Amino acid sequence: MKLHEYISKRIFADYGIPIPEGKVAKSPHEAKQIAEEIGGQSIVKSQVLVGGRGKAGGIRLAETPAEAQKFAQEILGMEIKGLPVRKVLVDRAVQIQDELYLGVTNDRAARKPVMMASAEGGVNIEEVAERSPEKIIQCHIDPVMGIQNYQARDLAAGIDLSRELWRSFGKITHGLWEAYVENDATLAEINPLVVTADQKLLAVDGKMVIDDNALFRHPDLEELRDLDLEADSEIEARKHGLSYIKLDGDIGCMVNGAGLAMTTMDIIKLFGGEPANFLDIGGGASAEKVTAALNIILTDQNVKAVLFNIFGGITRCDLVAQGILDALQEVDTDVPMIVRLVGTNAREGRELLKKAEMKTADTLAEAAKMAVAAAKG
Amino acid sequence: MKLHEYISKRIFADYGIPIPEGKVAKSPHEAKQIAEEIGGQSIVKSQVLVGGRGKAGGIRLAETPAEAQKFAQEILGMEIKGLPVRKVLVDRAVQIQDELYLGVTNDRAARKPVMMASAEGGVNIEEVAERSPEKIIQCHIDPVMGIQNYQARDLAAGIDLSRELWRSFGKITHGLWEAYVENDATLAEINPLVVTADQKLLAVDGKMVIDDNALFRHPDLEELRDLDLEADSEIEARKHGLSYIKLDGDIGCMVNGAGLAMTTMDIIKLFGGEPANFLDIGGGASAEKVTAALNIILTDQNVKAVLFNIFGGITRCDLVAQGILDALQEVDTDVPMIVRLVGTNAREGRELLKKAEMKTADTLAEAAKMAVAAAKG
Amino acid sequence: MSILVDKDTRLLVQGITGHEGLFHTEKMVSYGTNVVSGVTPGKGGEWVLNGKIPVFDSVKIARKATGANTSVIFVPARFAEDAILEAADAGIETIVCITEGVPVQDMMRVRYYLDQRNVRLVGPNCPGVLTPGEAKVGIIPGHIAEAGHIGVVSRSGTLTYEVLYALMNQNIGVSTCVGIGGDPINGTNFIDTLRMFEEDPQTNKIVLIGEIGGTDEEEAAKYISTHITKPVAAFVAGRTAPPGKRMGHAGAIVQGGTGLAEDKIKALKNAHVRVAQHPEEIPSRLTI
Amino acid sequence: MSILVDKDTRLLVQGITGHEGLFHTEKMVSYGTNVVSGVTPGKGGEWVLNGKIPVFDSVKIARKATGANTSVIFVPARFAEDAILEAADAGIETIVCITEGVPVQDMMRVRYYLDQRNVRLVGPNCPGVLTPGEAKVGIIPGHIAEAGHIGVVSRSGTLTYEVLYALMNQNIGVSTCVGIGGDPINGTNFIDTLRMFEEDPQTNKIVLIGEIGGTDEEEAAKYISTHITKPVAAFVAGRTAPPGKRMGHAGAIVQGGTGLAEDKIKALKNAHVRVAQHPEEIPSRLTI
Repeated sequence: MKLHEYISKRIFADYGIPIPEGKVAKSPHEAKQIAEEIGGQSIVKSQVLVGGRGKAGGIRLAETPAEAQKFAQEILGMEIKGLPVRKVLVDRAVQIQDELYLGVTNDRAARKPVMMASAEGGVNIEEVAERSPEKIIQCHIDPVMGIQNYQARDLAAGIDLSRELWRSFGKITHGLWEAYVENDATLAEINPLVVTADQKLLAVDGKMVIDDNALFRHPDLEELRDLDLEADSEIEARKHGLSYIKLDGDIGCMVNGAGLAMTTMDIIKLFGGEPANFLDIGGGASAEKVTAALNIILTDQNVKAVLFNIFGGITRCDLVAQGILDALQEVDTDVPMIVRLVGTNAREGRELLKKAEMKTADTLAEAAKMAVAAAKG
Repeated sequence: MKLHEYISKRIFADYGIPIPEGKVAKSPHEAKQIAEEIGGQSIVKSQVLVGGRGKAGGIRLAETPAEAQKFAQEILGMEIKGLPVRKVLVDRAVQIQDELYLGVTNDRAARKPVMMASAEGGVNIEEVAERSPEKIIQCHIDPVMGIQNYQARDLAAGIDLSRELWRSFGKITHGLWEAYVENDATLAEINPLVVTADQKLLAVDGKMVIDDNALFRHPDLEELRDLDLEADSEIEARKHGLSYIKLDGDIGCMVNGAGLAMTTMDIIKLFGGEPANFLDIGGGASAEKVTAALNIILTDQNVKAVLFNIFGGITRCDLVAQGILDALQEVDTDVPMIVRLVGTNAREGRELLKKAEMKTADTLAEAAKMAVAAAKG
Repeated sequence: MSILVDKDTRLLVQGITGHEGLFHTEKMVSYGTNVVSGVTPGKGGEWVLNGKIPVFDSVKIARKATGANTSVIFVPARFAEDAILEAADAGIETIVCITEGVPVQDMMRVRYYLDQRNVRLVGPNCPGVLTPGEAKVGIIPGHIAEAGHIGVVSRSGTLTYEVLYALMNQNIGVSTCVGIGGDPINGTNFIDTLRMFEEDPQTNKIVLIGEIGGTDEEEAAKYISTHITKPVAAFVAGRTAPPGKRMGHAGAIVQGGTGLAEDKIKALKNAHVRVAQHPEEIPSRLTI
Repeated sequence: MSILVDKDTRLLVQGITGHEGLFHTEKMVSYGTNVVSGVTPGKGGEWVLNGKIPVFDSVKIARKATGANTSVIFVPARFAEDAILEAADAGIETIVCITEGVPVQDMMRVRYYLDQRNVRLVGPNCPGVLTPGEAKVGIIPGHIAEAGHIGVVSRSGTLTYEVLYALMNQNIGVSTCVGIGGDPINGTNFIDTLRMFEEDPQTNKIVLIGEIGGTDEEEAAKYISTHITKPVAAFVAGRTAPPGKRMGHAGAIVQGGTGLAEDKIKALKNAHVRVAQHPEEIPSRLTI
C-alpha cells in the first residue's frame, strides 16, 4: 500500500527526520491559511500516488498566501495520470543547495533490506540506477541487528557528503530505518534529501510503501488507504476477498490461484484471444464469492465471454458449480460461459453444470479455445 | 550496579508488568500516609541490597495504617547484614495462591541471555537450582531477535502454569526481556511472581542488576546508585578511577592491572602474609592517582606494610616512582614501603626511588617476602 | 527414494485444531501420511480425528512424545513466524509452511534464524510437498499424481496441480512435487530443489514451474546449465500480465526491467530447458 | 611461523588519532609491525606519525587503499561494537580489540554477528597479540619477550607481562603471546588459542594464564586432556580473592560455586598441566 507524501513525511518526522514546516489542505482557502502561518514562500504540492507531479504542473512555488490559494485552486481541480487531486500539501519553501537520495527497500535476491544513497537526488532514482549505477551507494542491512553507525558513515562517504553533515545524516539513516521496520514498509525513501543553503539536511519529499500482508499490525495505516488508486471494481473485489485486476480484453476469467489465473490469461492470448481481467477467487470459494466475482466481471462492458477455470484442491468443484448456478440466477446476462472444473469433486460439479446446460471443457487448452471462439461470436 | 526493589519494580511497571500498588517512604509518617492511600492491609518492606530481609525482620504485614507507621519506624532504624535501612516500600498486601520465579540473566558459557522460570518461587533460586535443578526451566534467547512467543509458552508449560494465565505470563516475559535489554541489565528477576487468589499474575518482588560498563547509556540509573553498599574507601577509590576492595589482612597492595593485583595478593598469602586490600590503579597512573591510592590504603588502620607492584606497559615506571615520592610528601606515615618496578622506564623509576632511599625489589617473590617480613615487624 | 518427505516422514501439524489444519490433516492421513501429532498452544491433551492424533501445547513437547521429524504449518499469518521458529528450535528437520500472507519482514527474520541452523523450510505461501504413494505434506491433492520419476518444483499452487494432472493424464509418474511458494522471501528456492532432484536416484527428469517477478528462474537457469545433468522442462506463467500490477502473489510484481516472463523463458531456453507454451504441453516436452 | 600475527600482518589501527591509539601506534611501528593505515571517521585524508601513516574515514576505504588484513581497535567503549562490526564487514580477517569496558550486551550482539562470518576477534579488554621479532598488535611491551617456541595465552594484562618477563629472564623465547582478555564474553577463548598453538609448528610448549570467574579454565583443561599433545604449564590468579567481590575484571566474579581458583587449578592438574604457584615459577614448570 502506497502512502501519500504528506503521510510519509509525517511518519518520518515521528522518527526524528527533519521535514519542512507544512500542512495538508483540502481547499484553496485552507491552503491560503497554511501559507499565512508559514509565512514567506511556500510550495503547493498535489497529493497523488504517481510520479511526475512536477512535470504535470502539480507542484508550484507560491510567493504569497494569495498565490498559494490560487495554485491550490488550480491543482485541486486537476487529474494527474488519471488520478484526481483531492489534497495539496503546503510546505515552507527552502533554499536548496544540493539534492540527495536516501532510501531503504527489500532486496529479495539477497533476502535482506538494502539502504541506498545517491548524490543525484531529486530525479527518478531508477533512471540514475540505469544510467550510472556507480552513483548509487548500496548497503545491505542485517534485518535483525538493524543499521549500524559505520554503515551510515559508509553511505555518507560514498556520496561525498560534507563531513559537517555526517552526524545529521547518521540520525536520518537511523530514523528512516526505524520508520521502515516499525511500519512494515517495503520501501521508505527520501527524494530529494536536501542540503539547504544554510547547511542543513531536510526531507523535502518522501514516499513509503507498506507491506499489505503486514497491515494487520497497522490498522491506523490501513485507514489511510487511498481508494482513488484502484478501480471501483477492484475495491469491490477486495471487499469480497477476491484479487481482481481489470485489463483491456474481452474474455472474462474466473480462476482459483494467482499462478493459474495468469496461466489462463496466457493461454487465452496464446489461442488468439484477449483476457478482460485477472481474477483469483482464492481457496474455498463459496456461492456468494462466485456471485460477487461474476458480478464484478460482468460490470466490464467489454466482456463477451467468461471462462471459469477451477482446479479443485482445497476448493470443492461441486460447491463452485453450485456457486456459478446460483450466481446466474441473480445475474441477468446472456454472455456465454465456459466452465472447466478439475480436481476435488469435479465429477459432481460437472454433473450439476450439465444439468443446467452449461458449456464445459476437459482441458485448459480446450476451454481457452472455446472461450476465444465464443468471444468472437 | 544493583537496583533496589522499588526501583526495579517501577522499571518493570514501565514495561507493562503488573506490580502491587505501593510507594516508597523515608519516614514512618510517610509510610502511614501511603498505607492510608492504599487502604486495607499493607506490606512494609525494607529497601536494602541484600537477601534475607524477611528473616531479619525487614518485611512486615501491617493490618492498619497505624501499624504500617509503627513497623516503618522499627524497620527504618535497622541494619540488615551491616547495611542501614533508609527507605521502606509500602505495598498493598495481596492474597497469594502460588509463588513463581521468573528471571533473565547472561549465560557467559553460552554467550547468550537465558530466561529461567520455576514453580518454586519466593525462595532463594540458587538453592532451588542446587537442590532440584529440574525445577528450573531454562530457555536461551537470541540476543538480537529477543524472546519469542513460543519460548514464553515453553516456560509456561515447563512450570505447569494454568493455561488461563499463559497470555498474561507471555506479556510479563516480553516486558521482563525488554526491561533487561533496554536497561543493559545483567540480571532482571521477579521473585516471587505471584498467582493471586483471584487468578492474576503480580510481580511482588523484583531485582535488577545493571552492567556497570553500560551505565554511560543510563545516566538516570547511575544517579540511583546506593552508596551504602560500598565502604567509603571504595567510593573514594571509584572517584579517582581506582578499583579498590578492602580485605582483612595487614599488607596494603598497590598494583596496576586486576590480574596482577590478584596475583600479588596470592603471592603475599603464599609467603605467609595477609593482603589488606585489592587495588588496581589501572593504566597510565599519574602522581595524583598514586597519591589518592596511597591515602586510601593507609586509611585502613590494619595496614603494617605497603607493597607497590608496577609492571610498566602503558604505565611508565618513572612516573609511578615520582607519584610515590610525591605522595609520600603529602602523606604522613611511617608504614614501611616496598616497591617493585618492572617494564617501561623501570630503570629510571628505580633510580628515583633509590635516591629517596626506598626499599626496592627485583622479583615479585622477593618483593612479597620483603613485605611479609616488614609487616611482621 | 524421493526428496524431502517419504515413508519415514513423521509429521506434526502446527495449528491442527484450526479449520484448515483439521481439514487437511484428515486428507493427509487418508493419503497414508504418517501424521504423528499436532500442536495448538493451550489445547495440549486433546485429540483430533476421533482420538487418532494427539494434540500438544508445544512443538518441543510433541516432538519428544511422538518423534516428529517434519512439521506442516497451518497457523494464521500473524503467528507463522513464531511457529516456524518454534519448529526449528525444537529440532524439526523439515518445516513446510502453507500459511499465506506472511509479512516480508517476518520472513527476513526467519531466514536469519534458519540460516544459522541445519533446518529446511519449504514455503510459506505454498501448497506443500507430495511424494506420491509415500507422503503428502500440505494441500496438494493426492489423487492427481502417481509415483514415478519426474521431479516437479513450482512457485505456484493450483498451477502446479494443473501440471500434475496433465502428467497423470499421460501416465507420467512423479518422484516428488515441491511447491516452494510464491513469496519474495521463502525458505527453499528453485536451486535448492534442483540440487536435491539432481542427487535423487529416483528422479530422472525435472519440471520447473515459474512465474513473473524476481529473478529466481534466471538464477535457476544458470544453475541448470552448470550443475544439472537431468533433462528439465519448464513453464513460466504471466506472459500477459501487465507490468507493475500485483497479481495475487507478492512475488509476482514485475520490478524495473527484471522479472518479466519473456526474460525468464529466454534464460531457461539458453540453459537448454524445454519450455512449454502452456501447462498441458509439459508432458510432451518431457517425452520428445 | 607463529599464530594470528606475523611478518605478513598488514595492520590497520581503528581510533588512530586518539591519545591511546596514537601512542601505541608509535610503539607498534617502532617494534617493526607493518602498520599500513588508520581509521578515524571524519579525519580521512590526515596523516599521523610525521606523515608516515595515512588516516581514512572508514575501514572499507582504508582496506581498499592499503590492503590491511588485521585491525587493532583503540576506540572508546561506547564505539567498540560499531568498530568491530565495521572491521568484520569490511573483510578484515583478524580483529584485536584493546578497548576495555565494553557493555556485555554489545558483545553478545557482536558475537552473533561474527559467528556468521569467517573472522577472528581477539578481546575486547585485552593487551593484544605479540609475535616476538615479527609483529606487535596491541599494548604488550615489545622488549619483554624474545622469539622462541613457547606459546603464551592469558586472560590478564600486566600479569601476562610478568610471565613474559620471567620467561625472558630465563632466556626462554616465545612463539606468540595472546592476551584473550578478561571479559565474560569475548572473541577468542582458551580453546581457540590452544588449538592454534597445537597446530603451529613453531610452538613446542604452551603457557596458560587464567584467573577466577567463569569456567573457561575448566573447559580448557578438558580440551587439553583430549586434544593437546604439547606440554602445558599454567598459573591461575585469584586464590585469595573473596567470593562475590568484583576484582576489576568483569569476568572475575566468583559465581555460585563455580569460578573458584582452586577448582580451576584442580581441573588443570587433572589434565596433567603443570600449575605454578606464582608467575615467576612458570619457567621452571616448563623446563623440569
